[in-house]
Amino acid sequence: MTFVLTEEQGMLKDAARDFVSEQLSLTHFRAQRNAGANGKDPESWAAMAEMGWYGVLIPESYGGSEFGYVGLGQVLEAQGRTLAASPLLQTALVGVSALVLGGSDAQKETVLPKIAEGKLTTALAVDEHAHHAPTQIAMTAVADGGGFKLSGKKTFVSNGHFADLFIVAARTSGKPGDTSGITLFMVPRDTDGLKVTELNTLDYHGAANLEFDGVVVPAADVLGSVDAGWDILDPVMDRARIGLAAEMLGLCEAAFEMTHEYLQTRKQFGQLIGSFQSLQHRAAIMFSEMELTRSCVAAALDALDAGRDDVAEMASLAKAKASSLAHLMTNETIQIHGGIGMTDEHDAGFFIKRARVLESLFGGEGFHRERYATLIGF
Amino acid sequence: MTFVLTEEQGMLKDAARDFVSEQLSLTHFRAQRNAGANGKDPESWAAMAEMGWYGVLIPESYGGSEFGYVGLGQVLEAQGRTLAASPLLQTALVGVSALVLGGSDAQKETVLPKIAEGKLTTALAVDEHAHHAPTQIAMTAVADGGGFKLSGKKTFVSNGHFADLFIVAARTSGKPGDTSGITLFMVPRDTDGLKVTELNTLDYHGAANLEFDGVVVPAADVLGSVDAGWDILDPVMDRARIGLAAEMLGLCEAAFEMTHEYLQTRKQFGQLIGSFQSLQHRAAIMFSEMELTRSCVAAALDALDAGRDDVAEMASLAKAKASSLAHLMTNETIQIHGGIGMTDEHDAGFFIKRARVLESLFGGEGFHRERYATLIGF
Amino acid sequence: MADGMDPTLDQFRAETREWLEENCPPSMRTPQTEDEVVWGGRGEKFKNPESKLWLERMASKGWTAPTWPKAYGGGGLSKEENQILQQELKRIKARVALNSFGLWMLGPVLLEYANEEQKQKFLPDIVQGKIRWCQGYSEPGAGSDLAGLQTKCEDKGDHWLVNGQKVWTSYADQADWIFCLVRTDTSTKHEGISFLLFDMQSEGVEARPIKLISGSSPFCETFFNDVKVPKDQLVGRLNGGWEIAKRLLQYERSNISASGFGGERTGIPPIYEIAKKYVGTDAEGHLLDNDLRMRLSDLVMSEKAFKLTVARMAEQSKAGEEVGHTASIIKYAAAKFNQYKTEMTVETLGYQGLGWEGEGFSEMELHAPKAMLRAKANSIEGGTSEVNLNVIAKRVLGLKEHKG
Amino acid sequence: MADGMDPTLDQFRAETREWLEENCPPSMRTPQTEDEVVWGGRGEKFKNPESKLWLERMASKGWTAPTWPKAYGGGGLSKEENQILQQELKRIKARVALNSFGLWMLGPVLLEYANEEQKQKFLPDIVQGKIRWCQGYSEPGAGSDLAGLQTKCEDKGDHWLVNGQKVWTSYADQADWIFCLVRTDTSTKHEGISFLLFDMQSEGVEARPIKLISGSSPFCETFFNDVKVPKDQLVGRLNGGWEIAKRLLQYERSNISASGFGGERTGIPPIYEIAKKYVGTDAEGHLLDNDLRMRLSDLVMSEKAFKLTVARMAEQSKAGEEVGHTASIIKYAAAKFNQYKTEMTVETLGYQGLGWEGEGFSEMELHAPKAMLRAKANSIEGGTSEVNLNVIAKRVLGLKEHKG
Repeated sequence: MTFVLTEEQGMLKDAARDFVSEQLSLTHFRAQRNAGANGKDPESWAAMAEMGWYGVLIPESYGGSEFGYVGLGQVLEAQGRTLAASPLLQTALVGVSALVLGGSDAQKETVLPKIAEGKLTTALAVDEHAHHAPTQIAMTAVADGGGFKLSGKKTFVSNGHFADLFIVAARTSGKPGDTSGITLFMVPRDTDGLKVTELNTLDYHGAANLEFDGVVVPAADVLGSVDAGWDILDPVMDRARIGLAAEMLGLCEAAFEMTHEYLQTRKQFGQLIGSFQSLQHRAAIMFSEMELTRSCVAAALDALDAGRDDVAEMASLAKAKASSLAHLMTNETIQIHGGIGMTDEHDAGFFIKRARVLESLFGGEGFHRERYATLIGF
Repeated sequence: MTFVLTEEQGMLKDAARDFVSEQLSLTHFRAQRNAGANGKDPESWAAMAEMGWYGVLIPESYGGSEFGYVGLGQVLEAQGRTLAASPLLQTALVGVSALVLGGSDAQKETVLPKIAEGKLTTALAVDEHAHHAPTQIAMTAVADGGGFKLSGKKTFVSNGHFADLFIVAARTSGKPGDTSGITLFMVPRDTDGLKVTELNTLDYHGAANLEFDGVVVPAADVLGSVDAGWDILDPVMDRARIGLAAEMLGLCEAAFEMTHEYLQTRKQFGQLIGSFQSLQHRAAIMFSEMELTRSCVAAALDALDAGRDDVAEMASLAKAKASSLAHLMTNETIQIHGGIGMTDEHDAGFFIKRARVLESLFGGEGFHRERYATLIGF
Repeated sequence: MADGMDPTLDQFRAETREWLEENCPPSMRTPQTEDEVVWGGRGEKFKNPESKLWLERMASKGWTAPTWPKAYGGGGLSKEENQILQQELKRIKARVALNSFGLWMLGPVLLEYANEEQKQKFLPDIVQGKIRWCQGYSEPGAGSDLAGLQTKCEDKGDHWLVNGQKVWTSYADQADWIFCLVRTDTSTKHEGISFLLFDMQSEGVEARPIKLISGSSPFCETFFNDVKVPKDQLVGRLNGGWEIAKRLLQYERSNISASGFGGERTGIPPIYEIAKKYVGTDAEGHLLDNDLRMRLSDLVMSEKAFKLTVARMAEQSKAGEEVGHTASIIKYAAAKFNQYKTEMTVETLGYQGLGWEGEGFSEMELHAPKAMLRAKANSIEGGTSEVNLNVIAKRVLGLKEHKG
Repeated sequence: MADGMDPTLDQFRAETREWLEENCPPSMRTPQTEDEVVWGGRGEKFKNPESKLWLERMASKGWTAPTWPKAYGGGGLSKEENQILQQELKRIKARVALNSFGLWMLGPVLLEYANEEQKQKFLPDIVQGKIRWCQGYSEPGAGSDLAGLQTKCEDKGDHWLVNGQKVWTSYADQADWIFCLVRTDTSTKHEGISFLLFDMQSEGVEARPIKLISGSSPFCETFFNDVKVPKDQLVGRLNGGWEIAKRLLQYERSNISASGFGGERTGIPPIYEIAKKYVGTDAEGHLLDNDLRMRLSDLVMSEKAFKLTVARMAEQSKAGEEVGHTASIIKYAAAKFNQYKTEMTVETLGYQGLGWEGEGFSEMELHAPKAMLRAKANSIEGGTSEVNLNVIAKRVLGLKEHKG
């Protein structure tokens, strides 16, 4: 296990934090929200491409820096600090992983360089109902001529309201609940028969519902093997979970710092509120919980880079702990701020709204408690 | 719903508290423990019989006062305050309820007057494994001549180490998991083929494991109908659960009072520890939780007297809430007392030991969460 | 006295039932919709004309304030009679004719502390819903520490001159008058506060709505810039306002938490029914998500425990038992429970509970996260949970402050 | 420096491995049983004779205190060499040769604060396990507020005279000597404390074991009645003991919580394996009790998070990163986790976890409730959780006290 960043990773972390605090500040986020951007911020994303962040996981041969998950985790953590909306997680982490793990050479060559340049965004479309339940895929993909015909719907697809390319999990055999029989397809946004409904979400990041009405996909756009999509989907979702945990850790850090600052400046009854013992103890507990979660996130990112065989357990651990921490931290942030934290003009509300969405994506604490027990074997 | 005691109930409550504090004090409990009594205290029990407590639920025609569950609840709550070991719950509540609900006139006439006089104690033998799971009964009762032959074992039977008469749930048909096919039998302690192993338990109250090796029971000692024992067993267990909740409420009150006293006398850093805000808040939370639990216990007892149809829900609610409260209260009692609370010479340890047993009997918080959801219908 | 034991009460019940049958309009017996709630006042628009009729008829009997003296427009009912009236209203599912801080908070303290002239002037208008009141308590620098308030009120001989700022003034932008805590003596803390009433249309008053994280704006920041107030609008003793303020807070706390923050919207099914729909069930009708099922069971149990406790305390209080400072316990528990419930509702709805507006979400789904966000204020408004725990520790449990 | 990069270290590893192969007796490579733990001292009985041999051999190399200077009997190893030694010991699963408060707590502060004569006198005996030490810190009136201690130490010219009482003195009834905080100035608090060493066989010393709720008696009440102590047994400056005390507490805290209170007994299966046995499983191998299953999953995750955090902080500290006052965080988390785990073990065992002694329960079953009870002290001993939270709030987070 390695918990200490290499010098290069440390530099990436510093650069990401600088960039985020300068160009993707909470002030920027608020302006975007007020303008009704719904999470679409192409100018900032172009600047991120300049920083090379889309290519952190992309092999050098396809235009990336192949810098690893720990590195990308630092960027996601930094981004979480200001709740910034970007395609990093769905594209640079999820999309790239899916292609690297399951893509043919031709697919990689077509897609990865464009991602590295910031010219193509992806979104993974898995869930079909209100709760994360990836084995429950019911959308059908029926062999049709040289390709497949997709019918069904996908719900609450992150980045789905702007992504250029969808990675869609559909069922070529079996029944909902089976892991076998799932196949992954790459479906461009403008494909006939695909209807995208943009959603205005609680966190102001947006999302989309997708409807597939006999969408035709050529066999060349199958990602990995037919019926064996789960072998790619499951590890890709674990990468998403670990990435989300890193992002939530950043969110929690920033919420804690904001609260910590308030404890040291706000007075009531002639005293700094941070001098009241019950608030001191709660702050100490929040901080301790954050330290515990930080270890899980760091270990999960390290497990990916090291190619360890406990990635699934670590992903569920990190996502569960980060979700639980984000829940606690955002609630305490509002409570400790009191009335001011309830107002839209204060940032506390942005944190709780974003946290509730991140907690839920790719499975909340409950989902991962269940999954962890199964993985451990009881 | 009635939450206010009648004058008579209030008098019974006062009498019970007086009796308990004088004759069944914690000092008495400690002396019994030191003497290795293992929960057997016949002298005190004779005095309880004098008070008429075994007959609180017994119809007047059988020598009781038919005073009702709210009344008996006051006595059990009082008893809980000093952790007193007595046959009240297993005999005056459980045994009497079983006979009143399921006994024939002849059975009632034989047993109830003896109970009222304090001359006969009973114990309900249900569970066969480490956890409360009443539908999982596997012990067999095979028709044999004019009666039945019982084979199998029962685990951790409260009062089983001294009870004169066991009420035993065995299976006359069906398989573990079925509620039908269970039959209740009255089996005297000295019956051939019944082996009683006395247990020394954490709470110093004792219990017993029972082994039945072809124990012959005449048909006249079947309680209720063959195969339909569940119709008596389930409501009887609910009465036990509500009684245990009342006892735990008393335990919590006393633990809280002891802690409250300590907060107001112990000094550290030149201050009463009860003046530290974090302990003040924790005490306030404990007290508030106790008020919530008190309402559940009172409503559950009232539901029994009123013959309401939500007794099962109220029993699970009261047992779950009281178990949760007892857990919190006994842990906080030790923590707030610090080192002295860890010593055997202090009473704090008695409370946590007794609480863990009461939490577990007839189902802990988890069992009743599950049961409540099922009862409510989800 | 039990019902049916007193012929006078039986007669009252019969007459009341008859009167309600005749006078409660049909639409006033249907579930209240949020946009038809009547708050009264100069600006009340009565979206449903029958709401106006219903208010007028109830006010004519004094039944918007059933137990207030008839001399001030109230119903003059005894406790027992009022109980019967409320039962009969509930029987026909009648809507509340008038929601009003005047009725719930100001009126009771005016009855206790105001002089005769003030009572005559203000109480009847409250009963009839003619004047809508708001509450000027919190200030930016004085939240939990209410007595730290700074809004200055100077004696200018023939009038008071008020300067300062209030915050969290509920519906100040829609209210006609304000009851306000002001500082009339800066040399002392609690003993320098007075209780003042004035018209929100007075020159120098400005109310700016505060947008909340839930998107609604039920509160304002309210600014007072050289506001002149007639001398006879100070209630009680000069510098005696803190006592009135505390009494009023008691009314507010019991009002806020009586029904667990009135979180019950009509027509919303129990959370486990929502869960069945959004999570699915197995052959036995159990939720497929067992983890969620257990947590919902805990929630439903907690709800039951909370409601039983409210009922128990009400009954014990009615029976004259000393129930101590139960308001703080109920308020603390109500906030905790309502936050628990609204969070669990969002979680139960899954992705459908994460919408903000627009397509893809039902009205109920969009309400859930806003209710969750709104509920965060339950442990802040009307005394924070921390203050309530302090109150329980000190007043109920008698724990002392640090010495010197 | 990474392993394998330095030929000297490679050689050290080879030699160490060889020495251990030759010198570590076979039974010392089997899991430690509780009754064979070696604490040393005059009364050590060495139930297993190979324990004695193993201690003597390790002590002869100074490897019971590997990094202490050779001049005081230590091993004189560098940090890197010690790391290799520990790895090699772990490789052959060697038992700890000597458990000792002298090694873990007293030795490090003697090295820092004692004079040359004291070092020569005490350190070699610690290394060789000849003298067993106990710690005289807490007093009945001074628990969390350690500096409130009252045990009086008067200067009688040619000796110190000690009167007072200590409590929670671990194994005082089995120890040979005590390191003790005493009050040498009553006119001030922290600046009136000194650090004194003396023989437990001195006249006037009495140690009475305290029976705990778990049934064991690892602690004593210790009484000092006119105990005469030679003048040269005061360590450091007169009235300078508080600084030494605090430093020693740091060693204690990291030692106590390093392995989550060393709660790992050998040969006990993971809790979920216990649960499978006591609760049963379905066809997929999942626990039949789904509620318990979810809570055990949370427990196992919490255990992993805790262990990862201990590892992370150790690694960051080794890498020279500033990790702040992590001891308090780890100590707080360790207590919470160990209490959580032992409670869940009792619950998992069901009725079989509720035995105290005698028939009907296995040894493992009887151990569980005692371990649960023992764990309650984890949040009290060596600094309560409340004190740890105060420390985190004040020293790590920089939150201030109330002002005057």
